[in-house]
Amino acid sequence: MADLPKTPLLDELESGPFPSFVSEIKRAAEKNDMSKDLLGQLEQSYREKIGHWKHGGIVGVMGYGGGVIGRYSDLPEKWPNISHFHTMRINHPSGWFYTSKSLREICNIWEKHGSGLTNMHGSTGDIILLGTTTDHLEPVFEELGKIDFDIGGSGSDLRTPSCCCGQARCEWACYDTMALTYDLTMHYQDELHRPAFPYKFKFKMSGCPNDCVASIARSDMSIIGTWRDSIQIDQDAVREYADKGMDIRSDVIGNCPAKCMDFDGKELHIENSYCVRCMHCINVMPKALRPGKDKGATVLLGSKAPIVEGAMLSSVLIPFWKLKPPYDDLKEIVDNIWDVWCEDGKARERVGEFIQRVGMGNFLDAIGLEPVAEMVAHPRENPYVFYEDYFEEGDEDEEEEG
Amino acid sequence: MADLPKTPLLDELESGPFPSFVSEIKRAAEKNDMSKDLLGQLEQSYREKIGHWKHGGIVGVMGYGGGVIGRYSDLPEKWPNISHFHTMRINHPSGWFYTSKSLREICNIWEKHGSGLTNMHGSTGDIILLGTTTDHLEPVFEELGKIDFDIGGSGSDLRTPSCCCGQARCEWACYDTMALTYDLTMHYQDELHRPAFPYKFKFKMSGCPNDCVASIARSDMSIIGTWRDSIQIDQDAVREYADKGMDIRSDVIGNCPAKCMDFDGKELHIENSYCVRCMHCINVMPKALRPGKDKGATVLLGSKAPIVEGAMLSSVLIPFWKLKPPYDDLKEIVDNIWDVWCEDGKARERVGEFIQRVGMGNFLDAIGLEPVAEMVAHPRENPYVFYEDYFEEGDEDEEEEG
Amino acid sequence: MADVQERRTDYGPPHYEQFLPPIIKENYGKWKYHEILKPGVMVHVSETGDKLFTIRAASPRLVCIDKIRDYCDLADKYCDGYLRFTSRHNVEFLLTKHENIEPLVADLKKLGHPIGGMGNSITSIVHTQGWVHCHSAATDASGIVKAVMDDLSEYFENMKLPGKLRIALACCLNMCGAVHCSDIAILGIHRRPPRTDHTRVKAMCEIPSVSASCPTAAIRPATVDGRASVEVIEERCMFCANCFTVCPAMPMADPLNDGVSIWIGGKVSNARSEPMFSKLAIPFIPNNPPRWPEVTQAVRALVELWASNANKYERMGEWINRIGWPKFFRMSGIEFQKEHIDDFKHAGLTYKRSTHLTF
Amino acid sequence: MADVQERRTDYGPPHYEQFLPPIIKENYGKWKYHEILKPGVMVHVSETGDKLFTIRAASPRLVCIDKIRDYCDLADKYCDGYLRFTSRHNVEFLLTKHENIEPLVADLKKLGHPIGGMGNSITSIVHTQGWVHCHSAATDASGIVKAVMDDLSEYFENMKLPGKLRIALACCLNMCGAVHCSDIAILGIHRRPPRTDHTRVKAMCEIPSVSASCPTAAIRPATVDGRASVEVIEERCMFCANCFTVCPAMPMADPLNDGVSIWIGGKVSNARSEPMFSKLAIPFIPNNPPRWPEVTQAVRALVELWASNANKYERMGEWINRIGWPKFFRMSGIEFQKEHIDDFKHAGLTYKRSTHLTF
Ligand code: SRM
Ligand code: SRM
Ligand code: SRM
Ligand code: SRM
Ligand code: SF4
Ligand code: SF4
Ligand code: SF4
Ligand code: SF4
Ligand code: SF4
Ligand code: SF4
Ligand code: SF4
Ligand code: SF4
Repeated sequence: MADLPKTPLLDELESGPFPSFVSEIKRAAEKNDMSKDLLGQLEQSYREKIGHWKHGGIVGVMGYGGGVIGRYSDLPEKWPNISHFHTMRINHPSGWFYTSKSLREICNIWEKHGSGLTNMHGSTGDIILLGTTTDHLEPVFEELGKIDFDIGGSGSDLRTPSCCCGQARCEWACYDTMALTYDLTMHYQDELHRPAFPYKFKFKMSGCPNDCVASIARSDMSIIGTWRDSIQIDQDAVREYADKGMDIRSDVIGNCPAKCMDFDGKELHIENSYCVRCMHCINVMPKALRPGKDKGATVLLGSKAPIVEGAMLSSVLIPFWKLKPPYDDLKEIVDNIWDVWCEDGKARERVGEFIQRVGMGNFLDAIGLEPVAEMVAHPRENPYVFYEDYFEEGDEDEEEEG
Repeated sequence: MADLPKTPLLDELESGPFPSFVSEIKRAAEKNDMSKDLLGQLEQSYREKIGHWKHGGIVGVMGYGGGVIGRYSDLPEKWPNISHFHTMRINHPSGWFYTSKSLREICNIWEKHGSGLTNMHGSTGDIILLGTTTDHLEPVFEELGKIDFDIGGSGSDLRTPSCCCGQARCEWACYDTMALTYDLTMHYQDELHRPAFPYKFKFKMSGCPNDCVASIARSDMSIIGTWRDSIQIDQDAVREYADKGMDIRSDVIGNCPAKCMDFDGKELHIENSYCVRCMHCINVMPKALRPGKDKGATVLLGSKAPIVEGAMLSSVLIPFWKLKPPYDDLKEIVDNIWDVWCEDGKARERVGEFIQRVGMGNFLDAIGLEPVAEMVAHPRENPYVFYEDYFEEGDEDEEEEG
Repeated sequence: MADVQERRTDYGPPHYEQFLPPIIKENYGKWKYHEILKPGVMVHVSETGDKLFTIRAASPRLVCIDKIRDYCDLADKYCDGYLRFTSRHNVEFLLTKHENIEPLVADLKKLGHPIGGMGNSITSIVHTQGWVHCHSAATDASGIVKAVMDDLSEYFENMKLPGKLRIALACCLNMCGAVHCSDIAILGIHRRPPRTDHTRVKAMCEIPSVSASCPTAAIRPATVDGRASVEVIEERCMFCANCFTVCPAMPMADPLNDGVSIWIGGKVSNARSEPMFSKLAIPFIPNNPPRWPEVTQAVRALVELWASNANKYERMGEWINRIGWPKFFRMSGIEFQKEHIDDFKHAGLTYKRSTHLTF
Repeated sequence: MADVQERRTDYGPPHYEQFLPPIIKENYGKWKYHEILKPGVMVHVSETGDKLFTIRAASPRLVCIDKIRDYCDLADKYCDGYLRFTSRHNVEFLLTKHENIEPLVADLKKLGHPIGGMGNSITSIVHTQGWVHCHSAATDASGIVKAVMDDLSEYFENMKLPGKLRIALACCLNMCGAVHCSDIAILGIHRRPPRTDHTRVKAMCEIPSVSASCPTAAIRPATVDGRASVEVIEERCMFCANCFTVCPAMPMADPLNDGVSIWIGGKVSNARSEPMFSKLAIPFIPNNPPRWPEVTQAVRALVELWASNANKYERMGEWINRIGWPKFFRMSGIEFQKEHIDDFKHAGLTYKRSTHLTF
């Protein structure tokens, strides 16, 4: 292999305490020409302050409609080894747990067929295999199949669902995020692999309101654990925190958004019917407080990045469900939502935008769900109500019509 | 005069502890046929559950374009004395202060020329003389002129400005609301009497953030007193409140939205640079706390009822002005606003709707005011910024263009 | 034209100074503090030591001239002829002599005017014209106001509530008054689309402006029975009456379908929390004159619920913000319905975009 | 077709269970509490008494396969081969033996991977592709991230901050990641309207969809030099690049005008306050590779300002909400400009509609 290109600008990013992506690319470039040209083109981008990638074309794996992002250099003569430089999105295992064995197998495949560069992981959650050519796509897929790794989503399909580590490594998980993630992923394989929606759709599961996968901000359906009964209190442990110098009044109670706590120096009292399950008190006293025992999840809908109607956070659809396998209640509602959205959604309209356009009330009618007060931050402020029925003269029995 | 009509339904509204408008109408009806027919028609409305007024025509006083609301019964044969039943809006004196002498003079005029019924006052603030016929409008105006009362607004003009009693009877007034109200009313007589705006425009002045004329909710320009320096504290009086049983921590400090107060049992401390001038602490300890000494007002723009774009509260335009006579700074900005709004506002577009349509930034450019952070609750959340300038290639000196 | 020029116009209202009692002129801007001595009676104390007593009496607002003359008589008797009205249409008597307070209170009670509305009380209802004078009304104003205040008069006359509670009423969506920012708002509403009088549209209205007036584009030009007129797509109507405002031939009022809705949790003052809009609590109560018992009941239930649950100083909306709307609906027993969910322009911003929920 | 049917597809990811270390399988759902032992090292204690130690190491996310193999070696050496990645792309080693902690920490440091990102710290920056792989990028991702984290690494390695601080970066308005809800967000932006390549529009793009793609209606069909193409009304462009997404012949990238903007005060968790969007702090900083010194400086200044003024547990946005944005602008010295004022769809709701102001 030829020498690495000169990269005076990128080299400056090899110093400093944080691990350097430049060092990673160089290390790959030592044995891979794609990575070497990537290094060269990137240096050029740094010099010119502009990217050098062309708009992607559609490439993929047979039988799949997504999961590969086609990418082409706009300087193919100069950097021939990255004239094609496609990304493969590989569906990660729930919770991003691995064995060294499985990771090594992936590495071996990518050593053979790709640039040797990856993202561990993409921000949707996939294993990102960065940079290969069209002719390698099928072989990679074939070899991945042998170690049971399948392709993730792209385009207007379901994207790889992801979740926090949940009950595997967290005491606060109010439902089994990993099991649900795996179950939904398996159940919706077709939707994941064959784009048939108006636009992308993402699931993210967090075990509690701390929301460690940012599901409320970046998934069309956000499933966030919570509880219905009372926070479990170990009063001895509370006193221990106090004894060790925690200012329970100001640090704990003073930050309770529901203002529903009290501490008399001995006992911590929580008026649970006012508690909004924010997690703060539990977060700061993990040895003393725990979520209740009647656990489940809140299902929310609609978050997304700003393009084009403005960013959205997900909003409450189901205030509380127990969420037990086989999750039929959840799947039924998901199917209903997809049916309605596929029927009436516009192209490139995310489900959150769709709901805003048709109105939450109408959307609920369409998916067959009753409105509940938990769905809104507050009732309407404007008087423009579409009352649906009115009386006609002659309705002597005062039956409603419309 | 004939007997009063039978009003079994309305009669039920004469019992009970609160003063009865029915008794008022009856008392007027004893000597006035208009009021008698009004009583009859109103009873009919109560029976039929529907009003009996027609859409108003344009009637008025010579040389004035507003101030009279034309009103006609839709049952003129049945209630001939209210076939015409127009309302005259009379501009009240600032702060609604009167002498018995002046009120009696008004009553005498209305006894001669109208129904004998009034609203003291209308919700914009006018003296409402309820019900007369077209031929009486001029005589009323002539007689009112003799006692120096002039007509208020209606239609697309300036409406009668109104204010809280301010420095006349309130210790918290941070500027002279009554003087400003009078001054603006006199200065803008033409705008008040001759509709030339895209829609109505209202001024309301409150002496402090308690906003006792609801100006932030119902005036196109809301002028609300405030102060810039520190709240004046009388620590002895604070202790007196505490001694008398006030729980200063929970009642005062616990309700401070800025969380900027502290009480060690002896001294009350306020971190004034965080205080948002909400008035709460002053409201509950009027003997101990007072607004600061560097007083003035915040000027806000744009509140209105919901028709058609949804209700609005006024928003900050000038965070703080001293507001001293002759108020030239204020008048200059008012003139600029009206110029821009009259030029580019649509018909029936209130100034608040206009600002939202053209954008606050552009509006500020047009009226020649610099943007300041106090104008917004928070900066934008979406990335859709209209950056105005960009560099062109060849701008070797990197001058901005656009 | 000569006439017009000679005519005296634009002289404005009389200067307020001539209506101020001497004690106010002397202490203008010098007031130091005030104290509510008892319901409806307060004293303002000046830096000079002067004291001004104010007595506030309820007024029906719709008053006949003889009632105004009664007020004048009392003002003459006790206040050197000085009196004022408040921004909520109560009448206030301004006294300098402490010993005049009780006799004046007694005389006012004799006249049938309760004393109160100060401090943590319910003061008079800001309201509008209704069937007494407005062509737009979906309900009466004065009648409901009288019925509700009769029912709540104890709260006018005492100061036992957690904070101030402001009620307002408007007889149609134009919302004359501050209905949109009241602790409790009673709002007249239509629920039937306009019934077009096709024989009159052409003559009375400009068809293009009528179509343009409809915010939901429910109205389009149409020929009906050979006449140029408009047609209304009824499912699109949200009863704003904007069409009626520009076209009298499209009346909205309808005895079978008009009524009131109830809105809560608004406020105007900046005290503690920022001003807030009122939100829909009860979508519809039919008109039931003369005393609208369902309305008075609903209002009382809301007042009692708030009064017995709110913290000290907590206005209705502040209380609900603390406990959350779902809990409010559970506590009040009001059924949450589709109508409560906003579907206007900024609707998406009212959806619950967090997991802060109570159970 | 026969081929396709036989082909194995849609088998999904491997089941997670096979990747869970035995201690997790045994204590799944039984964890009782956790404790952060020191920066980057925590223990989870089970109801059974079992203890699981986690060591979190920084990762550049863009890693080559040999680096992954290094991780595997360490996992084999200390963790029976078990490891995981976090939702913010750090790598976590799962240990059962307390005595393995220090050697593993030492090995990781040797490898150049700082330990930390737990508790009240700054963890790794969620970021995107940038010039490394995306055609849309207005800036690079990995380069700024490296420069900023180099500068802030002390905060990764200790826990001295008032609360967690989450930084995210996206290289264009598509905002892959959670830039819109971060304490500090670095967002690549274009500031020059698309420059249409009229020779290619017709061939590469559907002209009607291009016009329709523009949210501000800045694009209309036009014939340019005899070719069917589109024209852009530049004053109407707000640089969303939606046109470029549907039409490659309308590139937005421009070395002279691309750069980053900085947004602050967002959060995702429901802890204490509800989730919030990030808001614009600094409208524009030009691209200055390789180390974007103006950006690292600006970010550090924001971190320090927050760290030295916020209350305990107060996230960036919570702190600013308490003190108010005007005070934040005064304290930070950032100049408030027209760009800060929202002018998109719900702009009116961001105006300050109260008198709650500081001076
Ligand atoms: C690879 C990845 C960024 C990364 O470096 O991690 C990515 C990369 C791209 N995203 Fe993304 N998005 C990625 C996660 C996200 C996320 C975060 C998430 O999923 O949690 C978001 C915000 C959440 C959301 O879905 O709204 C996101 C919002 C977008 C959008 C805006 C969508 C919207 O409705 O607002 C676009 C634009 C589009 O779809 O046309 C977009 C488009 C793109 C495209 C396909 C560019 C394009 O217009 O064709 C990028 C391909 C880059 C490349 O060359 O590989 N990407 N994108 C992430 C996917 C990796 C993975 O599969 O794990
Ligand atoms: C007389 C009047 C002003 C006028 O020029 O007419 C007035 C006078 C006073 N107001 Fe007011 N307010 C008056 C209407 C208002 C309004 C407007 C309205 O209701 O439409 C408001 C805003 C209401 C709202 O937020 O919806 C108002 C919000 C306040 C507040 C803030 C209360 C709160 O906690 O939100 C105070 C402070 C207090 O009472 O502690 C206040 C305090 C006061 C004080 C104590 C001021 C003073 O030192 O003199 C006066 C007597 C208080 C009382 O009645 O309890 N005044 N006050 C108005 C009497 C109306 C009536 O007849 O009942
Ligand atoms: C008389 C009065 C109600 C009352 O009983 O006190 C009133 C009565 C009418 N208002 Fe009003 N408004 C009255 C104060 C208000 C207020 C309150 C205020 O000024 O503080 C508002 C809300 C604040 C605002 O300006 O937005 C108000 C918002 C409206 C609107 C909605 C305007 C909007 O932009 O949303 C209309 C509809 C219109 O202008 O076409 C309206 C229209 C009307 C009309 C002229 C009906 C019409 O469509 O022609 C009413 C005539 C009734 C009649 O028969 O006399 N009235 N109107 C008030 C004026 C008395 C006075 O001069 O003192
Ligand atoms: C490992 C990880 C989940 C995963 O499955 O990958 C995780 C793990 C834990 N989180 Fe988290 N959080 C993780 C991402 C998040 C995210 C998502 C994000 O940043 O994109 C959030 C939302 C951030 C936001 O609001 O913007 C998040 C908000 C929290 C919070 C709430 C903090 C707050 O005050 O707002 C807690 C509670 C706490 O730390 O007191 C928490 C607490 C925890 C605990 C203590 C839970 C437990 O008992 O095990 C874990 C270790 C805490 C720590 O790192 O300080 N975790 N946590 C993620 C580690 C990311 C990393 O490498 O740094
Ligand atoms: S979201 Fe909750 S359950 Fe999941 S890892 Fe975070 S703190 Fe634990
Ligand atoms: S979880 Fe949050 S709302 Fe509930 S008691 Fe704890 S701090 Fe308060
Ligand atoms: S607004 Fe302020 S100054 Fe005016 S009367 Fe009310 S409390 Fe007094
Ligand atoms: S005026 Fe309001 S914000 Fe200021 S110190 Fe008093 S209670 Fe706090
Ligand atoms: S609220 Fe409506 S009906 Fe009532 S007075 Fe105003 S415009 Fe007329
Ligand atoms: S009432 Fe309003 S929504 Fe209904 S038709 Fe008329 S203008 Fe349109
Ligand atoms: S943020 Fe924009 S430029 Fe960066 S990866 Fe996503 S789509 Fe590409
Ligand atoms: S960048 Fe956005 S606003 Fe500008 S022309 Fe393209 S689509 Fe329109």
